[in-house]
Amino acid sequence: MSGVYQAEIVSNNSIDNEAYLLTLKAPEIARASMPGNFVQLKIEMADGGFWRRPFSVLDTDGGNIKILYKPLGKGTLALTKFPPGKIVSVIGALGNSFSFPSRDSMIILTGGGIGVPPLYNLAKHLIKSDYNPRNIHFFNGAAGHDSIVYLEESAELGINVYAVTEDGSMGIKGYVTDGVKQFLNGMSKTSLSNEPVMYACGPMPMLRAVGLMVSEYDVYCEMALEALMPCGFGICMGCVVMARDDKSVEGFSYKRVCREGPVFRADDIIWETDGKKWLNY
Amino acid sequence: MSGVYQAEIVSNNSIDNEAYLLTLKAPEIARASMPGNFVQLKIEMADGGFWRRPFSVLDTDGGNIKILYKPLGKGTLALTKFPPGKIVSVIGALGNSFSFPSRDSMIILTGGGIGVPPLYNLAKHLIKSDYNPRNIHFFNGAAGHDSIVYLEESAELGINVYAVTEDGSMGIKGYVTDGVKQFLNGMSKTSLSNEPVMYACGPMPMLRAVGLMVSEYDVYCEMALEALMPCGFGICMGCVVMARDDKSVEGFSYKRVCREGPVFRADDIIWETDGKKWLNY
Amino acid sequence: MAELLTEIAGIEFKNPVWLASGTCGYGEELTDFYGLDELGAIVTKTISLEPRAGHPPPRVFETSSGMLNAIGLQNVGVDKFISEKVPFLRKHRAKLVVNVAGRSVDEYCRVSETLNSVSDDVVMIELNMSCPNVASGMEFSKKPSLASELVKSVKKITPIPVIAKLSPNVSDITEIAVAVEEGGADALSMINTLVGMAVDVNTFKPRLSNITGGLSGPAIKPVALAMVYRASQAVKLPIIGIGGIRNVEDVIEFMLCGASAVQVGTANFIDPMTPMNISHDLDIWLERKGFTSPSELIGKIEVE
Amino acid sequence: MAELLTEIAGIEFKNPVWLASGTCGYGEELTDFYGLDELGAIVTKTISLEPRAGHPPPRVFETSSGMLNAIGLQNVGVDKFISEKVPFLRKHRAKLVVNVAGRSVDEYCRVSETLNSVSDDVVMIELNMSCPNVASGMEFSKKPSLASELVKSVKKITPIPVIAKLSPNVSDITEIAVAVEEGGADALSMINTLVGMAVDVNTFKPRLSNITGGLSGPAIKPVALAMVYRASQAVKLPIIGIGGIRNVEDVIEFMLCGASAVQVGTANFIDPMTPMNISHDLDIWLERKGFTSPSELIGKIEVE
Ligand SMILES: Cc1cc2nc3c(=O)[nH]c(=O)nc-3n(C[C@H](O)[C@H](O)[C@H](O)COP(=O)(O)OP(=O)(O)OC[C@H]3O[C@@H](n4cnc5c(N)ncnc54)[C@H](O)[C@@H]3O)c2cc1C
Ligand SMILES: Cc1cc2nc3c(=O)[nH]c(=O)nc-3n(C[C@H](O)[C@H](O)[C@H](O)COP(=O)(O)OP(=O)(O)OC[C@H]3O[C@@H](n4cnc5c(N)ncnc54)[C@H](O)[C@@H]3O)c2cc1C
Ligand SMILES: Cc1cc2nc3c(=O)[nH]c(=O)nc-3n(C[C@H](O)[C@H](O)[C@H](O)COP(=O)(O)O)c2cc1C
Ligand SMILES: Cc1cc2nc3c(=O)[nH]c(=O)nc-3n(C[C@H](O)[C@H](O)[C@H](O)COP(=O)(O)O)c2cc1C
Ligand code: FES
Ligand code: FES
Repeated sequence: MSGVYQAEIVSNNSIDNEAYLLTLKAPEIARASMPGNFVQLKIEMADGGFWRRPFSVLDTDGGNIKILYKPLGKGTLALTKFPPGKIVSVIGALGNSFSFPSRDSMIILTGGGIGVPPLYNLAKHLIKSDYNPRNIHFFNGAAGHDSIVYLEESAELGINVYAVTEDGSMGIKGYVTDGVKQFLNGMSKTSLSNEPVMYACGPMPMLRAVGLMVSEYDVYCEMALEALMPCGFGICMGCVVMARDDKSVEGFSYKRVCREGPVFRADDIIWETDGKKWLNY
Repeated sequence: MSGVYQAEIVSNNSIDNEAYLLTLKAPEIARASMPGNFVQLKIEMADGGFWRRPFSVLDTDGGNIKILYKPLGKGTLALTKFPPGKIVSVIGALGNSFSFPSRDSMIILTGGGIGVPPLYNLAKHLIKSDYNPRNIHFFNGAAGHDSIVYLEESAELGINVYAVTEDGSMGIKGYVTDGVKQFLNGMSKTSLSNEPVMYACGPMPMLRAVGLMVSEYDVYCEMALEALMPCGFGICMGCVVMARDDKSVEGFSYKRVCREGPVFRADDIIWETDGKKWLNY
Repeated sequence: MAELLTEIAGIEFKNPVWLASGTCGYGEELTDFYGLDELGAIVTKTISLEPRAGHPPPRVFETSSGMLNAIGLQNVGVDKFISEKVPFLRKHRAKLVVNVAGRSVDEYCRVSETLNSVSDDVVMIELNMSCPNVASGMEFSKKPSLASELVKSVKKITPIPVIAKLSPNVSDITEIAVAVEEGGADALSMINTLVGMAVDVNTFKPRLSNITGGLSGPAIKPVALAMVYRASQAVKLPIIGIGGIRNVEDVIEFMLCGASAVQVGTANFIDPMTPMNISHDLDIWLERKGFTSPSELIGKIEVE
Repeated sequence: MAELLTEIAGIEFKNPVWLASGTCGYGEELTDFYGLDELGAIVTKTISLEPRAGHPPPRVFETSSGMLNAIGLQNVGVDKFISEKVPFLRKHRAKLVVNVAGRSVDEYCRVSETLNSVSDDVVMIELNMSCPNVASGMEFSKKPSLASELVKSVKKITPIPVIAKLSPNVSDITEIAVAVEEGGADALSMINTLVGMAVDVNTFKPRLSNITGGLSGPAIKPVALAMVYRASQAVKLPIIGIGGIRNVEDVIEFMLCGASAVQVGTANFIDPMTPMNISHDLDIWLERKGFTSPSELIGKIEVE
């Protein structure tokens, strides 16, 4: 159950690669939050911006929640100026969360850009639940070396971390899905007893590519989607995606990313109908 | 001639009594500005506020201009958070300015609330032009002791300074016009060679009272008016006051506070017509 | 303490602060934040005869102090609403107003008639008149004769009092207000959203899959106030003011312009506690100003 | 460098960025900031037959991302405009569009006719159709037949090309657009302000002496875009887009929706350099995207 809380900013610092780490004192949310959950932050901003802004929970630490964000537009830019001690209104924990895989799975985390936080959170939770870090493979994709986030911190969890950059300035060159495909191809050659399970988060065009990939490779996959979110807790019907729905006459229904999601099974998402993409991608 | 300038904030500090002193590096404006002039500051603010906010020039200091302001609403409150080094867009110098009185006048400055800055500026200019500080009488009115601004700084100019507070917590008790009336009454009793000349600035209800007073006492008076100012440089026709105008058929015309003003002769302002006040006072 | 009890068309509401249609679902999600019985009333998302999937995404876009939406009346349909949603709302003692739409007068009537089976639960029906009429192409709330006919027909078929919810996209709001009054409406609510659009300058595509959508939020408050004011001069019906309401001052403005109650819409998205905060602040505001009931403010704007 | 030259109704403008009526006076004050010949065009404050004092203050109020104004068409009257303002504008080589209003068709015609004496200076006349018609009470831009008649009459009396400036406060903008096209207008401009109001909750008085006023600024941009888009589907006339424009992206949005040029209004108040910045940025934007002229964007929104 989520609520509206007044949270004090504990710290708000620029870390590597243009990303900021925000720590908020929000014990109720910290207690309730699971990997995949997000919060809605109220940010006073200029230019008539007034919606809250959604951010995944990166981590919890006692009564604090941590958020990793990139300043992109008016809200996130204004947020970078918020000093410690300031009180912000935050709604959370929101949305559903990733399901945990069976113990012996080969766990593949596929994150693009600012989609890394919920996957980091998942990895940390899995390890806390005694999953073997060596079975966790985190593909962290970005445009280039300078825009990759939280790579070292992920490596510190003892998991396998792979950088994938579009310009090849770090790690594997290509889209993050290229990196994962190489890995999956390698896997199928060696006979591994571990069944691969994938978790993905990132911009929608990337998730779409992941969706095509997992159906090709027949890999179980859950993905945390992005959407514009006027509310974040299910009352506006604005953030929907087209999802398979056997119970509906049409065979699909529009599901709320904020409520039925943000985590969906990849094979539940319908990316196009009649050859037309239903999103601006 | 005014222009749009990018000015660096030199300092922005809370001084006495909830007022802030803002110093901006704006050499062109500093050079051009005369007492009564004002500037239009661009302040990024929440809640869809987007007009610039007008502030009188309090003082100039080399290439800097100083502004004394009270945080009242969304713009001025946001301004208090602006750190030194920040660049703000400022338009100025705007408006007309006070005319200088004849050398031997008894100069009465009547300021209410945040109407003090242009009068301080005038006093300073007069002294610089070798007017006798002893002939300058500055009545500084406010609700109470805690809301009076720039009293000591004014006294440091060597002029006569009188605090007038509505609650009597400092100086004369009453409205600022009560203080001035006492003074004028005293003057008429002693036979002074000096002709009184008045300059006033403050909220419109106070200026209206000043207007009635000077017509009663037959004292020449110039006043710097307030108005909501969408532009500040004469293109919107939004900031007008009703002013006597012999050239117009109706005997009046609407004059722009930002352009024909902010300084008007008190006897040019029409405060009511057909018994109806033309403003919400 | 001031008394917030508000009467509209003979029905008593705990306070004059309601939730606007389409901005509170069927109330379920909001029970995370407060008890539905604390509201003046909750107006459901528009209910149609058949379930509707709604428009494909993107459905929403943020604009300067406003937002565009083209949800496309996604809803469960009146039957499922009655079987699945009403019991929940009943259990939570929500004061229930059902917003209804149809593609024809007949469809509006059939939805309203179906609601008769739960007339103990439904205190009022609100007709969403911004739906395009299949036959004429025009919205029901754009042509006075259509508007009047619609209200008349629904009034004939149901004993539940009827609110006509007007669209602001008209040349003369008073004409429509008078028409629905003549049609027998028990109250007016206004305004629905203004037609608007936005374009992505990178992709050249509209920001909404439906191309145009409805503009709501603080941006439209001045328009809503003017329409409430004008309508209140033209009709005797109680008016429920809607548009950009975020705080108690906004509510006072609407009441001074002639509204008897208000609905909070887009503001719920930013802070679901808005209606609770407003009722609380309204109490304090009235008390401080020496009023004993919000009804003392209705239409009390001083013009001269 | 892209070529910003823009043609409307056979007339060439240096660029598609104009100043909107009532937001630039008669150009005098703006010469503090830039040369008037750098603009696409300047549209004067509305000129009437006789001088008008305008409404008493308060005339303006800031709203969420918008503002209300009720200036009341304060202007010097057409004779004084010609004798006192035109020489200045001529000297500064301003591309001059004169916005005209009257209380009757006859008054509009008489102002327009008077302007014939300076037809070398006036490249276009813009009819402010939001003025209430004395006889019918309704605005000229609310009733198609009135709108059409007005344009027809003015066209008969003057060789200067005519722009019809439409009001957004109508049920169907396409109806009016078609009517003025049939009336012989050379171009459309839209939108004028939306009717709005605000109330001071402390004094209970309206924020404007005129009670209601016109809403402008970023708040109304979505409404303006939708109207331009719809009108552009209905008529062949070039459209000049107006409403909340602040930057080059806003201009691109209007052009994609069908505008051939734009007018900057309220944004001039916040930053008088806005039109200069926009022309500069437009050049860069077009260049970067591989366009050679803004005309390549007109109506190029991708809707499927
Ligand atoms: C469930 C969820 C979790 C998220 N978690 C994180 C996170 O952990 N860290 C992080 O940095 N960001 C995260 N985001 C994205 C973040 O919400 C946006 O970056 C933010 O809202 C942009 O606001 P703005 O005012 O800075 O940008 P705006 O000025 O509003 O827009 C700038 C750009 O950002 C894009 N954008 C705006 N809103 C969103 C959105 N909701 N989703 C995606 N793109 C958007 C716009 O299309 C535009 O191109 C998450 C989004 C969702 C839906
Ligand atoms: C020529 C001129 C010179 C000024 N000089 C100074 C100065 O030196 N120092 C100073 O502190 N203030 C000065 N003001 C007043 C200052 O402009 C306002 O206090 C400021 O605009 C308020 O903005 P806000 O966003 O904080 O308030 P808002 O949130 O916009 O409104 C808060 C309150 O302030 C009042 N207010 C808003 N704008 C004005 C205005 N333009 N004039 C008067 N009251 C207003 C409103 O009625 C409201 O009650 C001057 C005003 C003018 C016109
Ligand atoms: C996302 C969204 C969905 C809406 N859905 C409906 C609806 O189904 N039926 C209806 O009558 N009004 C609907 N509205 C309009 C609102 O009820 C309200 O009239 C309008 O938003 C103006 O109020 P606001 O500015 O407070 O949001 C919707 C508004 C929004 C923002
Ligand atoms: C203060 C003010 C005065 C205006 N005066 C006129 C006018 O005299 N004639 C006219 O046709 N439009 C007038 N307008 C409307 C503008 O020309 C423009 O159509 C409208 O403001 C929308 O554009 P914007 O949002 O860019 O301001 C005025 C607008 C404002 C804000
Ligand atoms: S963001 Fe409102 S329903 Fe999901
Ligand atoms: S503020 Fe615009 S004319 Fe004075």
